[in-house]
Amino acid sequence: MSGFDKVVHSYEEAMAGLTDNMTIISGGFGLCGIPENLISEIKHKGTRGLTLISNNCGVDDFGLGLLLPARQIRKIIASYVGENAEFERQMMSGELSVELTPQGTLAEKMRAGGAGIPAFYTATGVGTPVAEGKDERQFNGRSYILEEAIVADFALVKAWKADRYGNLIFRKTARNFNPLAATAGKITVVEVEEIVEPGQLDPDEIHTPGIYVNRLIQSTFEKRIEQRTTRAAGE
Amino acid sequence: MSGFDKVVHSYEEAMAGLTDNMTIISGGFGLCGIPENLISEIKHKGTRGLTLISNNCGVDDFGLGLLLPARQIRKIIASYVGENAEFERQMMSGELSVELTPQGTLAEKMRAGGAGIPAFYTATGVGTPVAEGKDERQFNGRSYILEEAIVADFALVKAWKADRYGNLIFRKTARNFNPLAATAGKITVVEVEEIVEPGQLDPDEIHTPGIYVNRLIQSTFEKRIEQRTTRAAGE
Amino acid sequence: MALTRDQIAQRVALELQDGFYVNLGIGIPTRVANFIPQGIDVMLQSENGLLGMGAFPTEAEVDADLINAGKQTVTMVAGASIFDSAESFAMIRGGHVDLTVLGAFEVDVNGNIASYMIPGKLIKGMGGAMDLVAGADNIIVTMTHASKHGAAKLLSHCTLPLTGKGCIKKVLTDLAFIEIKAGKFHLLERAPGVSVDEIIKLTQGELVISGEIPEMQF
Amino acid sequence: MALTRDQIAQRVALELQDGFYVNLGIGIPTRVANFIPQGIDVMLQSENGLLGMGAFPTEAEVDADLINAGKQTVTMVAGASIFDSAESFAMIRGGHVDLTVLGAFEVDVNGNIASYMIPGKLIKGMGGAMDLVAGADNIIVTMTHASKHGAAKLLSHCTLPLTGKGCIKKVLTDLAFIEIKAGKFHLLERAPGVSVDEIIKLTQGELVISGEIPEMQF
Repeated sequence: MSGFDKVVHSYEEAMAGLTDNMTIISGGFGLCGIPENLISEIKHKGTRGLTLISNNCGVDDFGLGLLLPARQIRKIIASYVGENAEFERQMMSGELSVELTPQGTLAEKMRAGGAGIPAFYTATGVGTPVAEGKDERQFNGRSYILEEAIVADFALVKAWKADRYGNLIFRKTARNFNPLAATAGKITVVEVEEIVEPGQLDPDEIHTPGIYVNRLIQSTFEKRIEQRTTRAAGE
Repeated sequence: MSGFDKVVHSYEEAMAGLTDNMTIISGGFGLCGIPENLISEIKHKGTRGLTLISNNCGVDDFGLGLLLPARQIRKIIASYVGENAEFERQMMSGELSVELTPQGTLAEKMRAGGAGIPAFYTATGVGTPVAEGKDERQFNGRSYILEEAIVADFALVKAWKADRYGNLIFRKTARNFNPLAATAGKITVVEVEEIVEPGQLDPDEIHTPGIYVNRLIQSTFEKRIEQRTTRAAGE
Repeated sequence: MALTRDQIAQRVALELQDGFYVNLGIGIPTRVANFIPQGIDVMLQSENGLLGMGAFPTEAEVDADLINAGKQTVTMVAGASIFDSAESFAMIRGGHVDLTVLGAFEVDVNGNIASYMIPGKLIKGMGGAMDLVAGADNIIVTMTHASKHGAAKLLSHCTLPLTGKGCIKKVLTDLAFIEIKAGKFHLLERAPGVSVDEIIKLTQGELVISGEIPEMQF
Repeated sequence: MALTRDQIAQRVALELQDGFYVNLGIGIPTRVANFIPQGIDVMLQSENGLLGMGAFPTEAEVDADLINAGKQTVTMVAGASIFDSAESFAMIRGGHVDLTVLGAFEVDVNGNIASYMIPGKLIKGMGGAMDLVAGADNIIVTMTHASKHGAAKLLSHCTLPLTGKGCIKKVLTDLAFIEIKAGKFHLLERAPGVSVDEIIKLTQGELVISGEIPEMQF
């Protein structure tokens, strides 16, 4: 089944075709489950003018924050963008355009993009700055606003395990936005910790079917922790 | 965690509160993954005037078809209703009201109902009888129709395994509409083949989190096959 | 000679490409799986929630929990995945399936298709067909070119209630392989031994004949 | 005496019921988990995709792949489940979470809440707060009753950009437990040693005092 083998062997190959001014969706929540090596490859490539859709934008020296110093990002659509000094500087100076979107709406917009749903109604954001310029409509006596789907030229995904056909399994809360991102990219690139042969993953346990995946690369990950919070062993 | 123990010990208890003229969503595709014992309980109860939302309506002597002889169903919303003589008779005579809905739209309407999305746009059905009376709108130069969410008084679900808290795992294509049905019931009742203790299911492998489940019952299943199609062993 | 059902399936199979995710409807389309060319691998999507459908099971393999969209017992290939109906149609509606093959009663020059309902006759429902035709970019309709009584099914306007509007670009009948573009049928190939005149006679919508029309190769 | 942050959390915890699925925001709401009454079990939802959040991990248990919505390392209880962000907010938006506790800058008599943005100051974003306030039927807002400088936060009209409109029914401050209905604040309880007059003075929106107002019991 060579036509279904999604494995590539270099990050250059994984991100081939990415050019200036493209749109990228990235999985991850904070620094958890982020496609850290794919992001580094974009930094290395020096692609500029990017529109980025991601729940957060990393920290100064890790994750999507790495794309800030060389001003590779033109615009970001995110729900929460704290913890990043260079980000704040570029946002305040107007160098970086920021579109804040409620977290659940952002997730649903990605899902809708992948699922061929061009728009949906939600109560989230009614009566707030998020509703500005959007259609409002009542259903069963309650107000809802119309939110449109998001798709991107590239979707960057971090999974735990995959088979060669791109069937993916995520691990714990590193799942977050990743399965949604996977569905919404014209080209979906996935990096994983382990690649197995087709048939080795239980079909009932696959989170993302390989049909959504174009390229797959195996790597190692730093997995930096943003808020290491512990209790004493006896507690 | 007694407050989270969803297990009930009789079908009477499982379907308590179901009364005439209520709306029911049922999981299942054909006879695969149908909540067969919950359906039998409704037959036994004799509840009438029901509006049923299910992809199909069983066969004459199994599945939802069992509710036809005593005319317990007033209306059905389904995508495909063949293979059932009594169904055809009641439909042709006007005793049974049938609202045909495309399969993907039906699935999405259930998901939307559970997810607090009151309505969504889809290209499915544009220019067909399904579009009649529905809002039509263009996005990126293509026409879409507005479809509204579905919720029901009861959702009936068949899963494979569950823990006492109602976390569910489905098996193979018996999954189908079941996880969607589970989200869209005011009261969601699930029957399963095996109930285990909380902690025995891997949190990454749970298809339906227990938050959607109100009642859980363990039973045995006939699992009738509609089209038994085989090949010779050597082929 | 008009193509047999298997020959129609065989000709459709030549449109497959290595790595295609394919949804095959009930009837002739299902048979396409029997003619997948050497060196080409495809994965079959079954809209009830299975990607990577395999052969029918042996008696020993039969599993009531594993069926296809035609409700037949099936198996899974290595690398298959299972998902719920919303995910299955997200895949279809979102345009992730590379090729959809399905039957029809009528197709017209504007790419409209009627396939699920004959008024006055028993209505069984559209199942997943409306989602499939609305979701796929690449659809091949398989059908007989005309009815037993010679009534055309390739029309200027569909007469039956539509399954989808403006979504069909390719039709393979027992007589011809036809492309639909800019409001016209275009004859691409004819069945071996079938004349262009014969095809013209049995086609009601405008049919463009451009140059020599080759016979189908299998 | 005004309540401490822990006392606010402790009073909120008395609103929990056995079997509640609860989402606790960052700050004071997080502390509610430390005061769950005896005999009551709740399951904590973390909107980044976890139902059944447990205690912070020991050093040995720390797992970079297991965090809460505040990005802190956490553990899971037995019976926990993991899901993606769309499913997590389906749960929230669909009204399946029994109680949401979150902080705010301002609340008004119409149940409006402002909690994510102070114009001119740094804007970090609403995260999941807009979804949480729009999705839950049962929300408790926790905040200090007034600013350090005595400026009211319980207003006739919110002055800051809203997080949600008409969605707040209960507010627990360091001074009072207040219900919002029919366009008015209703004083339900006062902090031990805090007078009704003191609460009236620090409340700008219309406050209904009906009969004797009891002191909070812990």
